Amino acid sequence: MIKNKILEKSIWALWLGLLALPFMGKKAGILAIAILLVILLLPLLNGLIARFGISVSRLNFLSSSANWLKTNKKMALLILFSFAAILPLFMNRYFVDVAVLCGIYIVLALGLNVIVGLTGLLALGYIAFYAVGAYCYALLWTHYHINFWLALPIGTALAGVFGVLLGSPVLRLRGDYLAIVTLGFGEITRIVLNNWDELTRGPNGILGIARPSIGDFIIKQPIHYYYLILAFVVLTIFITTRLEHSRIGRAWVAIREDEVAAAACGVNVTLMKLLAFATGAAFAGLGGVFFAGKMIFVSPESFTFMESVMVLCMVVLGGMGSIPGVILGAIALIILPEALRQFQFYRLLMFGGAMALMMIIRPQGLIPSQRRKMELEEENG
Amino acid sequence: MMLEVKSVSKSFGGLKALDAIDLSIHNKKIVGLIGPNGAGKTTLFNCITGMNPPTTGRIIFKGSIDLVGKRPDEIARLGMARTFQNIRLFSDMTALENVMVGRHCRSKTGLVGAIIRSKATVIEEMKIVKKGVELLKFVELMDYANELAKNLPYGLQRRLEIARALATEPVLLFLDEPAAGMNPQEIFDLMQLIRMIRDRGITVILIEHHMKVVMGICEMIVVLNYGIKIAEGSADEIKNNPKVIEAYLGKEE
Amino acid sequence: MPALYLDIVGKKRGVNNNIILKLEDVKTSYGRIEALKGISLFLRKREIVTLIGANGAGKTTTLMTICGIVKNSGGHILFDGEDIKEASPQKLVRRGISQVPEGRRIFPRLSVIENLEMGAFIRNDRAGIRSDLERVYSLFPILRERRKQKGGTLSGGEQQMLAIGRALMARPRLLLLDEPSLGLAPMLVEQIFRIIEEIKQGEVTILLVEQNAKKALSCADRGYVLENGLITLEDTASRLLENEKVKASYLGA
Amino acid sequence: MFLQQLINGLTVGSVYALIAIGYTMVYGILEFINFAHGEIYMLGAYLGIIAIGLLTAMGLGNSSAFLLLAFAFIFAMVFCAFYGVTIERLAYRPLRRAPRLAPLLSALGVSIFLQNFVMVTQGTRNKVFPQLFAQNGFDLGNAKITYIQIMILVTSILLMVGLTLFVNKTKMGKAMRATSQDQKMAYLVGIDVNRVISVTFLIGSALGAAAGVMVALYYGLVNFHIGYTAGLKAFTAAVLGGIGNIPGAMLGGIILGLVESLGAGYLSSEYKDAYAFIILVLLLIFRPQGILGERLKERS
Amino acid sequence: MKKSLIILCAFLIGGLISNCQQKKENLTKIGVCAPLTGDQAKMGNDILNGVKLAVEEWNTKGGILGQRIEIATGDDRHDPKEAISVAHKMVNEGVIGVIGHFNSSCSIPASFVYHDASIPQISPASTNPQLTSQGFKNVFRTCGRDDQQGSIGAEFVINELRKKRIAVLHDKTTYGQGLADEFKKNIGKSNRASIVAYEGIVQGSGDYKAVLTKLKSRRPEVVYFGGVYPEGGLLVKQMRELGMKAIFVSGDGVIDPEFLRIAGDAALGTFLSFGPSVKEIPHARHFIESYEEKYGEIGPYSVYAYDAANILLSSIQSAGSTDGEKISEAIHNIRHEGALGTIQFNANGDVLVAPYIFWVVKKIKTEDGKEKLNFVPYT
Repeated sequence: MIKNKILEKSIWALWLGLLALPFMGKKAGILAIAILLVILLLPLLNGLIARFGISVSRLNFLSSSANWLKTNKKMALLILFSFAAILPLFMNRYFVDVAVLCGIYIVLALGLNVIVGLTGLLALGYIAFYAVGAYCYALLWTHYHINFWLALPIGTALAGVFGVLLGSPVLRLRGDYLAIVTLGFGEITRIVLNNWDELTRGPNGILGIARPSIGDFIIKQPIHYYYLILAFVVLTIFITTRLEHSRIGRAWVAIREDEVAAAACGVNVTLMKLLAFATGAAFAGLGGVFFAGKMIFVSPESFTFMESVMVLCMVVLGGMGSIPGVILGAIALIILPEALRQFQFYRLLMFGGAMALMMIIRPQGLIPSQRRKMELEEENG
Repeated sequence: MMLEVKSVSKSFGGLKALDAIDLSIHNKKIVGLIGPNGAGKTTLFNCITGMNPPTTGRIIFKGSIDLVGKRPDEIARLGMARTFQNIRLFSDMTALENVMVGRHCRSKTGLVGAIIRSKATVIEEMKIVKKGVELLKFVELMDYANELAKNLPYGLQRRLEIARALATEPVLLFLDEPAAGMNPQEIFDLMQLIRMIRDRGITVILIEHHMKVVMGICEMIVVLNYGIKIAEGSADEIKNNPKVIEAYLGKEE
Repeated sequence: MPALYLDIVGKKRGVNNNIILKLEDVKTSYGRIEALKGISLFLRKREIVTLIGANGAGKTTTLMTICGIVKNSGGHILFDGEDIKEASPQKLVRRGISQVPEGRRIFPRLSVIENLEMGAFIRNDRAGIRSDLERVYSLFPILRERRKQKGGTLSGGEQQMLAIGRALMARPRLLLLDEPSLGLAPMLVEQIFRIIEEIKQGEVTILLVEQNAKKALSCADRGYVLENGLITLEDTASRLLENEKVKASYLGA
Repeated sequence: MFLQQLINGLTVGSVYALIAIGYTMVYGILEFINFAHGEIYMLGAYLGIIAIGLLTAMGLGNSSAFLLLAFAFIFAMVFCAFYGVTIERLAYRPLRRAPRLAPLLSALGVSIFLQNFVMVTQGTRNKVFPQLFAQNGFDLGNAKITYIQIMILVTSILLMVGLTLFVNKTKMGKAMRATSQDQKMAYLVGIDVNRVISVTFLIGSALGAAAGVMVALYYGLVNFHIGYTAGLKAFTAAVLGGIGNIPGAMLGGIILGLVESLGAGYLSSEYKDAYAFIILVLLLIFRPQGILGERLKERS
Repeated sequence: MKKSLIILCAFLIGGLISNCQQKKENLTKIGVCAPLTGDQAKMGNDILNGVKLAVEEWNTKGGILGQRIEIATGDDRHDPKEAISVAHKMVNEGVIGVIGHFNSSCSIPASFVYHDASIPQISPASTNPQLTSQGFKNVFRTCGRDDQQGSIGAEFVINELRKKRIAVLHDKTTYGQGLADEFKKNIGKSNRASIVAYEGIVQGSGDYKAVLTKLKSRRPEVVYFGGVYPEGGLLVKQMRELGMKAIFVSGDGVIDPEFLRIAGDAALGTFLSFGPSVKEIPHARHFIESYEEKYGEIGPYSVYAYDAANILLSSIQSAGSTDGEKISEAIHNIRHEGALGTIQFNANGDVLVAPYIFWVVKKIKTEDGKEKLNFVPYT
């Protein structure tokens, strides 16, 4: 029995080596041996991890603190927030800059989470709204000298309007078709940005956007941006949480769970979907305006299909519909490639492999969504 | 007169699923809709509740409102609710939340209200929870309020679906095979529940295969076969109607 | 000849060679819903046994459990005296169990002849397939006429014939028929049942699930009445036909 | 000019069609978008070059161009077929019952992985396909059609006819169609669905590889990121024709090629990529099932 | 599952920390930022190799200011936001100067970061005029500017080739379109030639027959292309396949041995603007030999990167300090004899003379008597 398993694993390793042969030449042999070693030693490693895991779980302060976190949610949030607030003081600017990027993507991912995670509409062209926000500020500044703070609501609203415009013709499509059409819209947006030279200056992009400022203080250093984006992240979390636990959020989730039943409960499905699209798009617009203010330069290269895919990955990897999950997903997907930077060439190779592996091990995401339990004592009394 | 169905027909492709159905439903009654599989019962429900509008014919609600062409959510708001043959709960929401979704069309908090959580919103939300709790108690599901709908036992899921439908404050309630898959005790409880719903002033129309249920609680029974109404009347009348017996047991050689 | 051969094999194994299929206290659940609550039944070779009961009683589940699409959570299913609990649907088809599923499920975009060929997927004997094709055509002449047509364009009755023909193409020893009369006009129902009796003349054992109890019982040898996942009655078909309880289980007490 | 654009469009379109078939076949059976399929095409293009390099290294570089090419095709198609099957086995099969988006992401992961695998092992430089045929061709009035174009058209047609015959005439082909129409019933008649899925990936990937070799030959240039755009286009073509529908994918590919060619020729070539998507969006809004497709069942 | 989460987090944080820790060893670090992975990875690696060569030479000579030189690489994947990230990382790792980035769309946003940290930045390849027009004292480039090259191209077409009907193509990138626009502008200034077509193509799409067929119907005598060699090669090849006989003229982005391989004989007679023949510059011969020995074929920007690195290192040497402002000042004052010839910078940080000449593709006899395509200076 055990022999059979080893044989099977050897065959797999050999097979994979054979497949790599045309590309790797003689090195394929080494690969085959490496794969064999890894899959043979994996059970051993698993055992080690399990033992390590047990010893970790024996540290009961961990489990008790987990319990404490569950019961003192507000306190936990406060601690988390203060941690986030003092974090950059101990980090260098590269780290802070990466953190700022994380912040932007958290906003984007939470916005997409409204569309994909809560309402269950698969959108693949989400980055178009981000582009709308970024170009909105870039153009408003270069043409009319409208400052960051004024551009912020305008860009957000404009992206929301775009969401509705895009949403209204396509919302009657379902599932994969909706995904494909939004993908098409996303690509069209990018192509238009790249080609409408008169307005967007095409591939040259728009340079010389003003940095945001408060009074005379110009936001310039990564750490300044960090606190600004932290504020936006908190705002986004606040709004999405409130929405999720409101009548509207319930309607969204109901549509995700069962559109027909939701309609039968009196939910205006089209309206609610449009609202979800608009809300999600608005957050992307917010992120976009910030992005323009941070880069002080926008060009179509920042709004490729791959970006949409990355944001979607954050949502799915983190756990669809789960706000903490999505945040963790965004952080992981920004930090992972950065952490792998030392591997240079291999970093995307590892990233791709890790993504596939992660889905196989944990298809429901890092922190799957959980519904809120209600305290019903007072109503009972 | 609560609801009048006037020569409603529905075809799918070439197949006539409903053929010129006429039906009148009176206030505060329990009406049974029976017939063999594929007789067109659920199709009729779908026509009335706007899920799948009829090909021809009119459906008049409360004597004046024509339902044909209205969206399901509009119809729900007018006061009609339904359950589904193959239970369509929001499975990843808690039982209480399921019922709260039912309150959607009776509340009106908007985007801004939800975000700033104004006083009106808080009050409305409290009312929604209160109503939800009241309905969960009504269907005796209070112990499961925080359970995810998908984790409830089958029979309770059926009851939850009824509670959710009731949350929309209907005057007319459509139940599609509410007793399917239930054990005798559950069926007995269900019959009690349906009577209680009727006593709240709600007219109930149900599709059911459990004849015990239909014969036991329905004040009026309508029989469909091959998309045609073949009989209408009280339980006893139906039981002895040769057309009905033939439809169910088949013709003898 | 095959029958004789089987008899010898059966004797060697020391089982009651006359029984082809035996269910012992089989339980099946979908998630938390227990659809079969422990049913036992048996089929003798070349018998037609019918399983009747109201909607949702668990008839289809029984068939799905036998052919391995749904796994039973308790009890034993013995085919030729061997437990087939772990066998995959493909294996069971190879061993001689074919099903005509509810709703016919013909492949809509394959032509009639291709549908029939798919029925013989597990077989490799070209000559045998060809002769069986002829047999099916002689059984259902209309299929020969329509052999180039796409399955989805056939009428309901023709689809039903195709579904039966397809199942026969696997040369089954046990044929599971699920609601062959469903949704068919009365004349076609007659025809289908005539054909079932014709098939019976061959080597095939048939388990027939029907809602149309009278029709089913009039062509079966024995029958079981299923109610809420339990077998409540079992007798020869002719005696069941006379039994008032059967009517009750359909139309309520 | 119109004739020339027609020829250009048909050539590109037939390549799109070959890749699109892989998307459509997988969607037909598994109902998921195999985003890694574009990379299979890229791998095929590389393998074609590697195959010819191999022959040259063995001193057979001077044999007839057709022989070299035939070897390149077979080499690439066989290996890519294995890649496709292996990817399905390792990255998709474990996710058959997972939430809907999981296999999609897994496919994206595989796609990133493959792209970078090729980059790491083959270097970042473009690979140049040796020129096996002269660049000239026939004059058709004002237009020119090169030998390579003729070869691409003929090969694609042969492959598509071959596939059509396979799907319509063989037992496995019919089983594939049956499985895509009703998977549960396929089980019930004894079809080994897992094997059918493997064969689907095998064939789709082999066709993708053939497209890769042809493109490498046509442009003479290959790099590790050609799979992305080609994949997106081919996928568009598959949807255009009606996803899940094999003749639809062929038609969609040809139409897409023609639209791009004529759009770039008569409108503006900057927006070449946009034409495909504009057509796609319009089509999906007005005829969601695609040109030849039938309405898909709703997934729950 | 929690375990795996913890492990994942630990891994992430660990990786990041190990990534950004500052090494305070006896080292001088210079940064190389370019797309090292992704679809423009080839160009990025050409640049990296050029710098590596220069650094190795310096190190064998004993390093700089008594310290060994080390290269810190930054992969921007030609994504502007990654460029900023990478720039911060460079600042963080304490690099003294940066060679990069490749794309103008990365060089420009990154330049803000380098400017803030007053680290000198020398781009070997970003030709967009905007880069050096921001008033930053620390930004330089060893390559020419689109406007310089474009005007030389226009002059060449009008005065040397004396052609009248001219079609312009570009690849819709900052570089390509910039070049094409400058060319077009300069043609427009003259009344001796006219633009018969002006079109953008999609980079990486491979098939340009559609747009070329359109061009063919306008009967141009010259096709000028703003873009890089893969598209250039495909364009000229497909032009010949369509039976177009127009002369193909393009810029430095197309000068790459791969251009010849892609286009084959179709490349014959193509004119390309580029720096003067490196073979005639003494420093260049040495560069070519050692580069080809170490890294194989020279890419179009390898030499620009090599010179940029040398300029940076010499300036550090002459400034005698690792202070960014002093180094920038030294670069402004430098007169560097490199593989590109003499390089001096103007106040903006652009090269004083952009020594563009035209090259033509010809068949030359190699030592073993075979004929081979190659670039030959046009006289």
